[in-house]
Amino acid sequence: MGEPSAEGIRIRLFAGLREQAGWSEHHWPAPAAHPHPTPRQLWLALQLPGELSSVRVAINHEFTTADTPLHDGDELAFLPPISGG
Amino acid sequence: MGEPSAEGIRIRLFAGLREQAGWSEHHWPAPAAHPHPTPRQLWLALQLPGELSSVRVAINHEFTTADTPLHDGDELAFLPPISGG
Amino acid sequence: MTVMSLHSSPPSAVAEAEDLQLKVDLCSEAFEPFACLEQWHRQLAAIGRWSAANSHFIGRVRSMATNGTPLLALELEHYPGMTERQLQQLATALCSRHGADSCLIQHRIGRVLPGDAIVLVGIGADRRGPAQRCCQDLLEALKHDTPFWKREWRSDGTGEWLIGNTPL
Amino acid sequence: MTVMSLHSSPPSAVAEAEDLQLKVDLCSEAFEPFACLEQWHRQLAAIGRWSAANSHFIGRVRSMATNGTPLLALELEHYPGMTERQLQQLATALCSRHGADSCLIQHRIGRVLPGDAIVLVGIGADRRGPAQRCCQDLLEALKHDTPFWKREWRSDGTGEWLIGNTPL
Repeated sequence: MGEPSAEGIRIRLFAGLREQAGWSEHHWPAPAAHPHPTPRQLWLALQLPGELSSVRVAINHEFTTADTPLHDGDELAFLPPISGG
Repeated sequence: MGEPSAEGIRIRLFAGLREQAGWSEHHWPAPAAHPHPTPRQLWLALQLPGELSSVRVAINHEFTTADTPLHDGDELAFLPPISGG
Repeated sequence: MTVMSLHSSPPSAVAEAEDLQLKVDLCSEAFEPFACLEQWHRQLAAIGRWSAANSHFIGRVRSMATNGTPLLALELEHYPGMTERQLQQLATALCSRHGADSCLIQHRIGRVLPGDAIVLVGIGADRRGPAQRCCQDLLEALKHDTPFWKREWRSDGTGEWLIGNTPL
Repeated sequence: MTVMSLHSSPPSAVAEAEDLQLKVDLCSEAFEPFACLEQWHRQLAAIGRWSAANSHFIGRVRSMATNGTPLLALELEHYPGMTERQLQQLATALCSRHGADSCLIQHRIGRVLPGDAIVLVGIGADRRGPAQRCCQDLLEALKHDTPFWKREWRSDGTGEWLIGNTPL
Protein backbone atom coordinates (compact mmCIF):
# COMPACT_ATOMS: atom_id res chain seq x y z
CA MET A 1 0.00 0.00 0.00
CA GLY A 2 2.96 2.38 0.41
CA GLU A 3 3.34 5.18 2.94
CA PRO A 4 0.30 7.42 3.61
CA SER A 5 0.74 11.11 2.82
CA ALA A 6 0.63 13.82 5.45
CA GLU A 7 -2.94 14.89 4.64
CA GLY A 8 -4.79 12.21 2.76
CA ILE A 9 -8.39 12.61 1.68
CA ARG A 10 -11.33 13.55 3.90
CA ILE A 11 -14.50 11.68 2.98
CA ARG A 12 -17.95 12.83 4.12
CA LEU A 13 -21.39 11.29 4.00
CA PHE A 14 -24.76 12.96 4.61
CA ALA A 15 -28.36 12.23 5.55
CA GLY A 16 -29.67 8.75 4.70
CA LEU A 17 -26.36 7.61 3.23
CA ARG A 18 -24.56 8.57 6.43
CA GLU A 19 -26.99 6.56 8.49
CA GLN A 20 -26.87 3.52 6.22
CA ALA A 21 -23.08 3.53 6.24
CA GLY A 22 -22.91 4.15 9.97
CA TRP A 23 -20.29 6.92 9.75
CA SER A 24 -20.19 10.56 8.68
CA GLU A 25 -16.53 11.21 8.17
CA HIS A 26 -13.54 9.10 7.19
CA HIS A 27 -9.89 9.86 6.63
CA TRP A 28 -8.35 8.08 3.65
CA PRO A 29 -4.56 8.06 3.87
CA ALA A 30 -3.65 8.40 0.20
CA PRO A 31 -0.88 5.85 -0.34
CA ALA A 32 2.23 6.88 -2.32
CA ALA A 33 1.69 3.90 -4.63
CA HIS A 34 -1.80 5.11 -5.61
CA PRO A 35 -1.87 8.84 -4.88
CA HIS A 36 -4.86 9.82 -7.07
CA PRO A 37 -7.81 7.51 -6.42
CA THR A 38 -11.18 8.43 -7.92
CA PRO A 39 -14.43 8.78 -5.96
CA ARG A 40 -15.63 5.60 -7.70
CA GLN A 41 -12.62 3.65 -6.43
CA LEU A 42 -13.14 4.92 -2.89
CA TRP A 43 -16.89 4.16 -3.02
CA LEU A 44 -16.00 0.53 -3.80
CA ALA A 45 -13.06 0.35 -1.40
CA LEU A 46 -15.19 1.65 1.47
CA GLN A 47 -18.02 -0.74 0.53
CA LEU A 48 -20.59 2.04 0.68
CA PRO A 49 -24.25 0.94 0.50
CA GLY A 50 -26.42 1.20 -2.59
CA GLU A 51 -25.58 2.33 -6.10
CA LEU A 52 -23.01 5.03 -6.78
CA SER A 53 -25.23 6.15 -9.68
CA SER A 54 -27.87 7.27 -7.15
CA VAL A 55 -25.58 9.73 -5.36
CA ARG A 56 -23.80 12.90 -6.44
CA VAL A 57 -20.14 13.50 -5.89
CA ALA A 58 -18.55 16.74 -4.66
CA ILE A 59 -14.85 17.46 -4.31
CA ASN A 60 -13.91 20.52 -2.26
CA HIS A 61 -17.54 21.72 -2.20
CA GLU A 62 -18.05 21.50 -5.97
CA PHE A 63 -20.07 18.93 -7.87
CA THR A 64 -17.95 16.74 -10.07
CA THR A 65 -17.91 13.27 -11.62
CA ALA A 66 -17.12 9.98 -9.89
CA ASP A 67 -14.02 9.57 -12.07
CA THR A 68 -12.25 12.80 -11.19
CA PRO A 69 -8.82 12.00 -9.72
CA LEU A 70 -8.48 13.08 -6.11
CA HIS A 71 -5.50 14.88 -4.65
CA ASP A 72 -3.88 14.96 -1.28
CA GLY A 73 -5.84 17.29 1.00
CA ASP A 74 -9.10 17.03 -0.97
CA GLU A 75 -12.49 16.80 0.71
CA LEU A 76 -14.70 14.25 -1.01
CA ALA A 77 -18.45 14.04 -0.32
CA PHE A 78 -21.05 11.52 -1.46
CA LEU A 79 -24.43 13.28 -1.56
CA PRO A 80 -27.65 11.26 -1.53
CA PRO A 81 -30.65 12.67 -3.44
CA ILE A 82 -31.19 16.32 -2.55
CA SER A 83 -34.46 17.64 -1.14
CA GLY A 84 -34.07 21.35 -0.49
CA GLY A 85 -36.49 24.26 -0.47
CA MET B 1 -86.68 60.40 -33.46
CA GLY B 2 -89.66 59.21 -31.38
CA GLU B 3 -90.21 59.67 -27.67
CA PRO B 4 -87.29 58.98 -25.32
CA SER B 5 -87.80 56.21 -22.77
CA ALA B 6 -87.79 56.84 -19.05
CA GLU B 7 -84.27 55.60 -18.56
CA GLY B 8 -82.34 55.58 -21.79
CA ILE B 9 -78.70 54.56 -21.96
CA ARG B 10 -75.85 55.91 -19.84
CA ILE B 11 -72.63 56.27 -21.84
CA ARG B 12 -69.25 56.62 -20.13
CA LEU B 13 -65.76 57.47 -21.38
CA PHE B 14 -62.43 57.10 -19.55
CA ALA B 15 -58.85 58.34 -19.52
CA GLY B 16 -57.48 59.62 -22.84
CA LEU B 17 -60.71 58.98 -24.70
CA ARG B 18 -62.64 61.06 -22.17
CA GLU B 19 -60.23 63.94 -22.60
CA GLN B 20 -60.25 63.77 -26.40
CA ALA B 21 -64.03 63.71 -26.49
CA GLY B 22 -64.34 66.43 -23.88
CA TRP B 23 -66.96 64.63 -21.80
CA SER B 24 -67.10 61.72 -19.40
CA GLU B 25 -70.76 60.84 -19.26
CA HIS B 26 -73.69 61.18 -21.63
CA HIS B 27 -77.33 60.22 -21.44
CA TRP B 28 -78.76 58.73 -24.64
CA PRO B 29 -82.54 58.87 -24.61
CA ALA B 30 -83.35 55.61 -26.42
CA PRO B 31 -86.04 56.55 -28.91
CA ALA B 32 -89.07 54.33 -29.26
CA ALA B 33 -88.42 54.10 -33.01
CA HIS B 34 -84.94 52.64 -32.47
CA PRO B 35 -84.93 51.14 -28.98
CA HIS B 36 -81.89 48.83 -29.31
CA PRO B 37 -78.94 50.71 -30.76
CA THR B 38 -75.54 49.00 -30.76
CA PRO B 39 -72.37 50.50 -29.26
CA ARG B 40 -71.06 50.88 -32.83
CA GLN B 41 -74.08 52.98 -33.82
CA LEU B 42 -73.71 55.20 -30.76
CA TRP B 43 -69.95 55.58 -31.34
CA LEU B 44 -70.74 56.96 -34.80
CA ALA B 45 -73.76 58.99 -33.71
CA LEU B 46 -71.73 60.67 -30.96
CA GLN B 47 -68.85 61.28 -33.36
CA LEU B 48 -66.32 59.91 -30.91
CA PRO B 49 -62.67 60.45 -31.81
CA GLY B 50 -60.36 57.77 -33.24
CA GLU B 51 -61.12 54.23 -34.33
CA LEU B 52 -63.70 52.10 -32.55
CA SER B 53 -61.39 49.12 -33.18
CA SER B 54 -58.85 50.64 -30.77
CA VAL B 55 -61.24 50.68 -27.80
CA ARG B 56 -63.04 47.98 -25.86
CA VAL B 57 -66.73 48.01 -25.15
CA ALA B 58 -68.40 47.19 -21.84
CA ILE B 59 -72.11 46.99 -21.15
CA ASN B 60 -73.18 46.94 -17.50
CA HIS B 61 -69.55 46.40 -16.38
CA GLU B 62 -68.91 43.41 -18.64
CA PHE B 63 -66.80 43.33 -21.78
CA THR B 64 -68.81 42.69 -24.90
CA THR B 65 -68.75 43.38 -28.63
CA ALA B 66 -69.56 46.63 -30.40
CA ASP B 67 -72.56 45.00 -32.06
CA THR B 68 -74.42 43.87 -28.95
CA PRO B 69 -77.89 45.47 -28.88
CA LEU B 70 -78.37 47.86 -25.97
CA HIS B 71 -81.41 47.98 -23.76
CA ASP B 72 -83.14 50.68 -21.82
CA GLY B 73 -81.28 51.29 -18.56
CA ASP B 74 -77.96 49.88 -19.78
CA GLU B 75 -74.64 51.47 -18.94
CA LEU B 76 -72.32 51.52 -21.95
CA ALA B 77 -68.60 52.28 -21.62
CA PHE B 78 -65.94 52.81 -24.26
CA LEU B 79 -62.57 51.80 -22.76
CA PRO B 80 -59.32 53.02 -24.32
CA PRO B 81 -56.27 50.69 -24.13
CA ILE B 82 -55.83 49.41 -20.59
CA SER B 83 -52.61 49.87 -18.61
CA GLY B 84 -53.07 48.34 -15.19
CA GLY B 85 -50.72 46.75 -12.71
CA MET C 1 -56.30 55.27 4.04
CA THR C 2 -59.40 54.80 1.96
CA VAL C 3 -59.92 51.25 0.85
CA MET C 4 -62.68 49.77 -1.25
CA SER C 5 -62.90 46.29 0.02
CA LEU C 6 -64.43 43.22 -1.56
CA HIS C 7 -63.92 40.59 1.07
CA SER C 8 -66.97 38.60 0.16
CA SER C 9 -67.74 37.17 -3.23
CA PRO C 10 -70.96 37.81 -5.11
CA PRO C 11 -73.35 34.84 -5.04
CA SER C 12 -72.32 33.56 -8.48
CA ALA C 13 -68.61 33.59 -7.70
CA VAL C 14 -69.18 31.83 -4.38
CA ALA C 15 -70.84 28.92 -6.12
CA GLU C 16 -67.88 28.46 -8.49
CA ALA C 17 -65.13 28.57 -5.89
CA GLU C 18 -66.55 28.39 -2.42
CA ASP C 19 -63.21 27.44 -0.93
CA LEU C 20 -61.20 30.29 -2.35
CA GLN C 21 -59.98 32.84 0.19
CA LEU C 22 -60.12 36.09 -1.77
CA LYS C 23 -59.41 39.68 -0.82
CA VAL C 24 -59.36 42.50 -3.35
CA ASP C 25 -58.76 46.13 -2.41
CA LEU C 26 -58.42 49.32 -4.42
CA CYS C 27 -56.30 51.67 -2.31
CA SER C 28 -56.53 55.41 -2.79
CA GLU C 29 -53.47 55.98 -0.59
CA ALA C 30 -50.06 54.33 -0.23
CA PHE C 31 -50.09 50.80 1.17
CA GLU C 32 -47.29 48.80 2.77
CA PRO C 33 -47.12 45.55 0.81
CA PHE C 34 -45.34 43.50 3.48
CA ALA C 35 -47.68 44.64 6.23
CA CYS C 36 -50.62 43.69 3.97
CA LEU C 37 -49.11 40.29 3.23
CA GLU C 38 -48.30 39.60 6.85
CA GLN C 39 -51.81 40.49 7.95
CA TRP C 40 -53.33 38.37 5.16
CA HIS C 41 -51.19 35.35 6.04
CA ARG C 42 -52.05 35.80 9.70
CA GLN C 43 -55.76 35.82 8.82
CA LEU C 44 -55.39 32.69 6.71
CA ALA C 45 -53.43 30.93 9.46
CA ALA C 46 -56.10 31.85 12.01
CA ILE C 47 -58.70 29.87 10.03
CA GLY C 48 -56.32 27.04 9.18
CA ARG C 49 -56.05 28.09 5.54
CA TRP C 50 -52.32 28.81 5.23
CA SER C 51 -50.61 27.32 2.19
CA ALA C 52 -47.35 25.45 1.70
CA ALA C 53 -46.53 27.41 -1.47
CA ASN C 54 -46.90 31.19 -1.65
CA SER C 55 -46.04 33.28 -4.67
CA HIS C 56 -46.16 37.09 -4.54
CA PHE C 57 -45.57 39.94 -6.91
CA ILE C 58 -45.07 43.57 -5.94
CA GLY C 59 -44.90 46.25 -8.63
CA ARG C 60 -43.51 49.68 -7.83
CA VAL C 61 -43.70 52.91 -9.83
CA ARG C 62 -40.48 53.57 -11.80
CA SER C 63 -38.52 56.81 -11.40
CA MET C 64 -38.44 57.47 -15.13
CA ALA C 65 -41.25 58.19 -17.54
CA THR C 66 -41.45 56.13 -20.72
CA ASN C 67 -39.81 59.00 -22.65
CA GLY C 68 -36.76 58.84 -20.39
CA THR C 69 -37.47 62.02 -18.40
CA PRO C 70 -37.95 61.97 -14.62
CA LEU C 71 -41.40 60.92 -13.51
CA LEU C 72 -43.20 63.01 -10.91
CA ALA C 73 -46.10 60.66 -10.39
CA LEU C 74 -48.43 58.17 -12.02
CA GLU C 75 -52.14 58.87 -12.03
CA LEU C 76 -54.26 55.74 -11.90
CA GLU C 77 -57.79 55.99 -13.23
CA HIS C 78 -60.25 53.13 -13.01
CA TYR C 79 -63.88 52.33 -13.75
CA PRO C 80 -65.57 52.16 -10.35
CA GLY C 81 -67.73 49.07 -10.14
CA MET C 82 -66.38 47.35 -13.23
CA THR C 83 -62.76 47.31 -12.04
CA GLU C 84 -63.61 45.60 -8.74
CA ARG C 85 -65.97 43.18 -10.47
CA GLN C 86 -63.43 42.33 -13.12
CA LEU C 87 -60.63 41.76 -10.58
CA GLN C 88 -62.85 39.47 -8.61
CA GLN C 89 -63.99 37.51 -11.67
CA LEU C 90 -60.47 37.12 -13.04
CA ALA C 91 -59.07 36.06 -9.67
CA THR C 92 -61.85 33.53 -9.10
CA ALA C 93 -61.49 32.03 -12.58
CA LEU C 94 -57.68 31.81 -12.50
CA CYS C 95 -57.50 30.41 -8.96
CA SER C 96 -60.03 27.79 -9.96
CA ARG C 97 -58.06 26.91 -13.11
CA HIS C 98 -54.77 26.58 -11.22
CA GLY C 99 -56.24 25.08 -8.07
CA ALA C 100 -55.01 27.94 -5.88
CA ASP C 101 -56.38 28.28 -2.34
CA SER C 102 -56.01 31.98 -1.61
CA CYS C 103 -55.62 35.24 -3.46
CA LEU C 104 -54.81 38.73 -2.27
CA ILE C 105 -54.89 41.68 -4.66
CA GLN C 106 -54.07 45.24 -3.66
CA HIS C 107 -54.05 47.89 -6.40
CA ARG C 108 -53.45 51.61 -6.09
CA ILE C 109 -55.74 54.19 -7.62
CA GLY C 110 -55.20 57.94 -7.74
CA ARG C 111 -51.79 59.61 -7.62
CA VAL C 112 -48.89 57.20 -7.02
CA LEU C 113 -45.30 58.33 -6.43
CA PRO C 114 -42.10 56.76 -7.78
CA GLY C 115 -41.01 53.89 -5.54
CA ASP C 116 -44.51 53.37 -4.17
CA ALA C 117 -46.16 49.99 -4.51
CA ILE C 118 -48.80 50.13 -7.23
CA VAL C 119 -49.85 46.48 -7.28
CA LEU C 120 -49.57 43.46 -5.01
CA VAL C 121 -50.68 39.96 -5.98
CA GLY C 122 -50.32 37.09 -3.52
CA ILE C 123 -51.32 33.51 -4.30
CA GLY C 124 -51.34 30.53 -1.94
CA ALA C 125 -51.50 26.95 -3.20
CA ASP C 126 -50.44 23.50 -2.14
CA ARG C 127 -47.59 23.29 -4.65
CA ARG C 128 -45.15 25.84 -6.00
CA GLY C 129 -45.99 25.37 -9.70
CA PRO C 130 -49.68 26.31 -9.40
CA ALA C 131 -48.87 29.17 -7.01
CA GLN C 132 -46.29 30.66 -9.40
CA ARG C 133 -48.31 30.17 -12.57
CA CYS C 134 -51.50 31.56 -11.03
CA CYS C 135 -49.64 34.61 -9.74
CA GLN C 136 -48.18 35.26 -13.20
CA ASP C 137 -51.43 34.75 -15.07
CA LEU C 138 -53.37 36.94 -12.67
CA LEU C 139 -50.81 39.72 -13.02
CA GLU C 140 -51.15 39.61 -16.81
CA ALA C 141 -54.94 39.55 -16.59
CA LEU C 142 -54.87 42.50 -14.24
CA LYS C 143 -52.59 44.43 -16.59
CA HIS C 144 -54.47 43.71 -19.78
CA ASP C 145 -58.08 42.95 -18.86
CA THR C 146 -58.95 45.17 -15.93
CA PRO C 147 -60.01 48.77 -16.53
CA PHE C 148 -57.07 50.75 -15.18
CA TRP C 149 -55.40 53.60 -17.01
CA LYS C 150 -52.08 55.18 -16.17
CA ARG C 151 -51.14 58.77 -16.86
CA GLU C 152 -47.52 59.78 -16.47
CA TRP C 153 -46.93 63.19 -14.93
CA ARG C 154 -43.46 64.32 -15.96
CA SER C 155 -41.08 66.86 -14.51
CA ASP C 156 -41.73 69.24 -17.43
CA GLY C 157 -45.35 69.54 -16.32
CA THR C 158 -46.80 67.41 -19.11
CA GLY C 159 -49.10 64.46 -18.51
CA GLU C 160 -49.65 61.62 -20.96
CA TRP C 161 -51.91 58.60 -20.91
CA LEU C 162 -50.01 55.39 -21.49
CA ILE C 163 -51.15 53.09 -24.26
CA GLY C 164 -50.77 49.53 -23.00
CA ASN C 165 -48.14 48.13 -20.66
CA THR C 166 -44.45 47.49 -20.41
CA PRO C 167 -43.49 44.24 -22.16
CA LEU C 168 -43.46 41.07 -20.12
CA MET D 1 -31.66 33.40 16.15
CA THR D 2 -28.46 32.00 14.69
CA VAL D 3 -27.83 33.09 11.14
CA MET D 4 -24.95 32.24 8.86
CA SER D 5 -24.75 35.25 6.68
CA LEU D 6 -23.08 35.68 3.30
CA HIS D 7 -23.65 39.32 2.57
CA SER D 8 -20.53 39.78 0.48
CA SER D 9 -19.62 37.82 -2.61
CA PRO D 10 -16.38 35.95 -3.02
CA PRO D 11 -13.92 37.73 -5.37
CA SER D 12 -14.79 35.59 -8.39
CA ALA D 13 -18.54 36.17 -8.06
CA VAL D 14 -18.06 39.90 -7.63
CA ALA D 15 -16.32 40.17 -10.98
CA GLU D 16 -19.20 38.41 -12.74
CA ALA D 17 -22.03 40.42 -11.24
CA GLU D 18 -20.70 43.41 -9.40
CA ASP D 19 -24.08 45.11 -9.41
CA LEU D 20 -26.09 42.28 -7.91
CA GLN D 21 -27.45 42.90 -4.43
CA LEU D 22 -27.30 39.46 -2.83
CA LYS D 23 -28.11 38.22 0.64
CA VAL D 24 -28.11 34.54 1.56
CA ASP D 25 -28.81 33.26 5.06
CA LEU D 26 -29.13 29.82 6.56
CA CYS D 27 -31.36 30.20 9.61
CA SER D 28 -31.19 27.70 12.44
CA GLU D 29 -34.32 29.15 14.05
CA ALA D 30 -37.70 30.31 12.76
CA PHE D 31 -37.66 33.45 10.63
CA GLU D 32 -40.46 35.85 9.80
CA PRO D 33 -40.53 36.05 6.00
CA PHE D 34 -42.35 39.38 5.74
CA ALA D 35 -40.13 41.06 8.30
CA CYS D 36 -37.10 39.77 6.35
CA LEU D 37 -38.53 41.04 3.07
CA GLU D 38 -39.44 44.42 4.51
CA GLN D 39 -35.98 44.90 5.97
CA TRP D 40 -34.34 43.79 2.70
CA HIS D 41 -36.45 46.19 0.62
CA ARG D 42 -35.72 48.97 3.08
CA GLN D 43 -31.98 48.30 2.73
CA LEU D 44 -32.24 48.31 -1.05
CA ALA D 45 -34.24 51.55 -1.05
CA ALA D 46 -31.68 53.19 1.23
CA ILE D 47 -28.99 52.70 -1.42
CA GLY D 48 -31.30 53.53 -4.31
CA ARG D 49 -31.45 49.91 -5.48
CA TRP D 50 -35.18 49.22 -5.19
CA SER D 51 -36.76 47.50 -8.19
CA ALA D 52 -39.96 48.08 -10.14
CA ALA D 53 -40.72 44.34 -10.30
CA ASN D 54 -40.42 42.08 -7.27
CA SER D 55 -41.22 38.39 -7.26
CA HIS D 56 -41.18 36.36 -4.05
CA PHE D 57 -41.72 32.80 -3.04
CA ILE D 58 -42.32 31.53 0.49
CA GLY D 59 -42.44 27.81 1.19
CA ARG D 60 -43.92 26.51 4.44
CA VAL D 61 -43.73 23.06 5.99
CA ARG D 62 -46.87 21.01 5.33
CA SER D 63 -48.93 19.47 8.17
CA MET D 64 -48.88 16.01 6.62
CA ALA D 65 -46.01 13.65 5.96
CA THR D 66 -45.68 12.18 2.47
CA ASN D 67 -47.29 8.95 3.72
CA GLY D 68 -50.41 10.86 4.74
CA THR D 69 -49.83 10.74 8.51
CA PRO D 70 -49.48 13.89 10.61
CA LEU D 71 -46.03 15.46 10.47
CA LEU D 72 -44.37 16.46 13.73
CA ALA D 73 -41.44 18.29 12.17
CA LEU D 74 -39.02 18.38 9.28
CA GLU D 75 -35.33 18.03 10.00
CA LEU D 76 -33.15 19.94 7.53
CA GLU D 77 -29.59 18.74 7.12
CA HIS D 78 -27.08 20.59 4.95
CA TYR D 79 -23.41 20.47 4.01
CA PRO D 80 -21.82 23.42 5.83
CA GLY D 81 -19.63 25.35 3.46
CA MET D 82 -20.83 23.76 0.25
CA THR D 83 -24.49 24.70 0.78
CA GLU D 84 -23.72 28.39 1.24
CA ARG D 85 -21.25 28.36 -1.64
CA GLN D 86 -23.70 26.62 -3.94
CA LEU D 87 -26.57 28.98 -3.07
CA GLN D 88 -24.38 31.96 -3.78
CA GLN D 89 -23.10 30.55 -7.08
CA LEU D 90 -26.57 29.57 -8.29
CA ALA D 91 -28.06 32.93 -7.32
CA THR D 92 -25.26 34.86 -8.99
CA ALA D 93 -25.46 32.83 -12.20
CA LEU D 94 -29.27 32.95 -12.47
CA CYS D 95 -29.56 36.65 -11.63
CA SER D 96 -26.95 37.36 -14.28
CA ARG D 97 -28.78 35.22 -16.84
CA HIS D 98 -32.13 36.89 -16.17
CA GLY D 99 -30.74 40.38 -15.60
CA ALA D 100 -32.11 40.56 -12.05
CA ASP D 101 -30.88 43.32 -9.74
CA SER D 102 -31.33 41.84 -6.29
CA CYS D 103 -31.72 38.47 -4.65
CA LEU D 104 -32.64 37.47 -1.11
CA ILE D 105 -32.52 33.84 -0.01
CA GLN D 106 -33.44 32.64 3.48
CA HIS D 107 -33.40 28.90 4.11
CA ARG D 108 -34.08 27.06 7.33
CA ILE D 109 -31.79 24.38 8.70
CA GLY D 110 -32.39 22.15 11.72
CA ARG D 111 -35.83 21.27 13.04
CA VAL D 112 -38.72 23.07 11.29
CA LEU D 113 -42.34 22.86 12.43
CA PRO D 114 -45.46 22.57 10.28
CA GLY D 115 -46.57 26.01 9.11
CA ASP D 116 -43.11 27.49 9.58
CA ALA D 117 -41.37 29.14 6.64
CA ILE D 118 -38.65 26.87 5.32
CA VAL D 119 -37.54 28.88 2.31
CA LEU D 120 -37.86 32.46 1.08
CA VAL D 121 -36.65 33.63 -2.32
CA GLY D 122 -37.03 37.29 -3.33
CA ILE D 123 -35.94 38.66 -6.69
CA GLY D 124 -35.96 42.29 -7.83
CA ALA D 125 -35.68 43.26 -11.49
CA ASP D 126 -36.72 46.06 -13.79
CA ARG D 127 -39.46 44.05 -15.45
CA ARG D 128 -41.91 41.45 -14.20
CA GLY D 129 -40.94 38.68 -16.63
CA PRO D 130 -37.28 38.46 -15.56
CA ALA D 131 -38.23 38.81 -11.88
CA GLN D 132 -40.74 35.96 -12.09
CA ARG D 133 -38.60 33.65 -14.19
CA CYS D 134 -35.50 34.20 -12.07
CA CYS D 135 -37.46 33.51 -8.88
CA GLN D 136 -38.81 30.26 -10.34
CA ASP D 137 -35.47 29.07 -11.70
CA LEU D 138 -33.67 29.85 -8.48
CA LEU D 139 -36.27 27.95 -6.46
CA GLU D 140 -35.80 24.88 -8.67
CA ALA D 141 -32.00 25.17 -8.46
CA LEU D 142 -32.23 25.44 -4.71
CA LYS D 143 -34.45 22.37 -4.51
CA HIS D 144 -32.44 20.17 -6.83
CA ASP D 145 -28.86 21.43 -6.83
CA THR D 146 -28.14 22.63 -3.31
CA PRO D 147 -27.12 20.11 -0.64
CA PHE D 148 -30.15 20.06 1.66
CA TRP D 149 -31.80 16.93 2.93
CA LYS D 150 -35.20 16.67 4.60
CA ARG D 151 -36.16 14.08 7.15
CA GLU D 152 -39.81 13.74 8.10
CA TRP D 153 -40.52 13.11 11.76
CA ARG D 154 -43.96 11.57 12.01
CA SER D 155 -46.43 11.33 14.85
CA ASP D 156 -45.75 7.58 15.18
CA GLY D 157 -42.16 8.38 16.16
CA THR D 158 -40.58 7.28 12.88
CA GLY D 159 -38.26 9.47 10.87
CA GLU D 160 -37.58 9.04 7.17
CA TRP D 161 -35.25 10.82 4.77
CA LEU D 162 -37.07 12.12 1.71
CA ILE D 163 -35.79 11.14 -1.70
CA GLY D 164 -36.14 14.17 -3.96
CA ASN D 165 -38.81 16.85 -3.89
CA THR D 166 -42.51 17.38 -4.41
CA PRO D 167 -43.31 17.73 -8.12
CA LEU D 168 -43.36 21.21 -9.61
